[in-house]
Amino acid sequence: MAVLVQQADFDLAQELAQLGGADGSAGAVISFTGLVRGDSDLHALELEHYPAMTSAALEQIEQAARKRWGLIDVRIIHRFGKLELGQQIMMVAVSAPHRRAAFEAADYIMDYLKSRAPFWKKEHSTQGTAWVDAKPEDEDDLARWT
Amino acid sequence: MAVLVQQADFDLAQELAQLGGADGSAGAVISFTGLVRGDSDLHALELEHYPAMTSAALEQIEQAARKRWGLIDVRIIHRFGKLELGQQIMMVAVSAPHRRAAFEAADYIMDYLKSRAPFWKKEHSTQGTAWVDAKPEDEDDLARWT
Amino acid sequence: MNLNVVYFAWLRERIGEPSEMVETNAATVADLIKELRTREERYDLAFSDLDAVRVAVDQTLTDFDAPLDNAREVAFFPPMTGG
Amino acid sequence: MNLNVVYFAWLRERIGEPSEMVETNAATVADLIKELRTREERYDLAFSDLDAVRVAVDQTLTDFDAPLDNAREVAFFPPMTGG
Repeated sequence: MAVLVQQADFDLAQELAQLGGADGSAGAVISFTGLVRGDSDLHALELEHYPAMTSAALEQIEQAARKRWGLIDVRIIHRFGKLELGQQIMMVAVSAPHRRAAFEAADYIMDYLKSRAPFWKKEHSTQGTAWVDAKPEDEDDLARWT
Repeated sequence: MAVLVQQADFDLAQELAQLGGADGSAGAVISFTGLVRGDSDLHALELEHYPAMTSAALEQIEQAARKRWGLIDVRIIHRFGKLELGQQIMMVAVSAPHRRAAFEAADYIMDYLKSRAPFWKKEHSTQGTAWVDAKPEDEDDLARWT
Repeated sequence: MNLNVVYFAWLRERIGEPSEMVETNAATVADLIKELRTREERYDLAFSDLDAVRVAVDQTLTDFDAPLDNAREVAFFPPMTGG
Repeated sequence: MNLNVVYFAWLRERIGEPSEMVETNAATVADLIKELRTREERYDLAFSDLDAVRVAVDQTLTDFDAPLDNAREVAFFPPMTGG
């Protein structure tokens, strides 16, 4: 179990190697990685966050998922700062006894990170800068889990 | 795009490094790894497959997912032979512009691998050997996609 | 017609062969199964519960009604358990 | 009471400060917002559409009705866009 909030990049392979469950307790491991995607003129994404709150918010999401699906292990890394096109923004890795639990838990964690983790994204493009708006669907996504 | 059926182990990190989309076209990358899980007395899993059919079946599943979700890239590796507790059985990696497509595609591919890829698992335990039965839920899982 | 008939998992074990050439005039998979069951008890046993048997003709999953004209390989196996 | 009030994203930009100490007797978050809006136009503007504003009291997400007794830090920000 680990939740990391950092400016530095991370090595997904190293994180997966540290994920618990390789002893035969896990039947399923899922990793999700979010990358800076380049729509039209975008060349960078700037992530602002609320340092006093971020880790606690991520840990709360992680604990809720771990409890609900009986996960073996969870690792979450979320970066902040200015990230270039194609760079890694964040990752979630989960291990579980069974496939369905792993999928649902990873999906749940992503939905909550999206709308309940105190990060804000600003796009830097040839047109200037613009804050990314939350989508109405993001809240609908959360409703899937209640 | 790659579909591999092999006895040898694979390196997930290497596979992810080769997955297309790191140029800024992908916003989401998901990997799923299936491992030999040790229920009670199990110590190994033996996977038999239908060599003349396996690759084509996997490619068909891959093509269907790629088309349905507009995926950027897909890699599937499925092993056969005798695998010990904790060892990797298979992996699926997908890259997509958006998160939801990546999740659904990975989930879809796993559902189809489960029931439409010509593999059969035999458990080796202290009690002897036993073929793993398909579960009625596996067919229900497929019905989610039609 | 000469068919290569292949078996997997417990069907292979019950029949005792991974594959065999079968000379047959069966029009469909169901006809072929009927023919095989009359051969020997091990075949009759292997095909006693068809709910537990799946079939592929020339490496394509199909059902027992499938015709065999021009078929070269018929595979019998239990429901798949990949992934 | 002395509150540390912090702002993020476009709220921070509109108000022009990442944080400030505010001396207030506001009973709830809504009261605090009312007070801030009377200060200067940049505050009034920043809080003009409350549907677009979220609040955390002492690092816990809450709503505008939340009481401020014993609160030490109030954060205002737009809906989060993590992940």
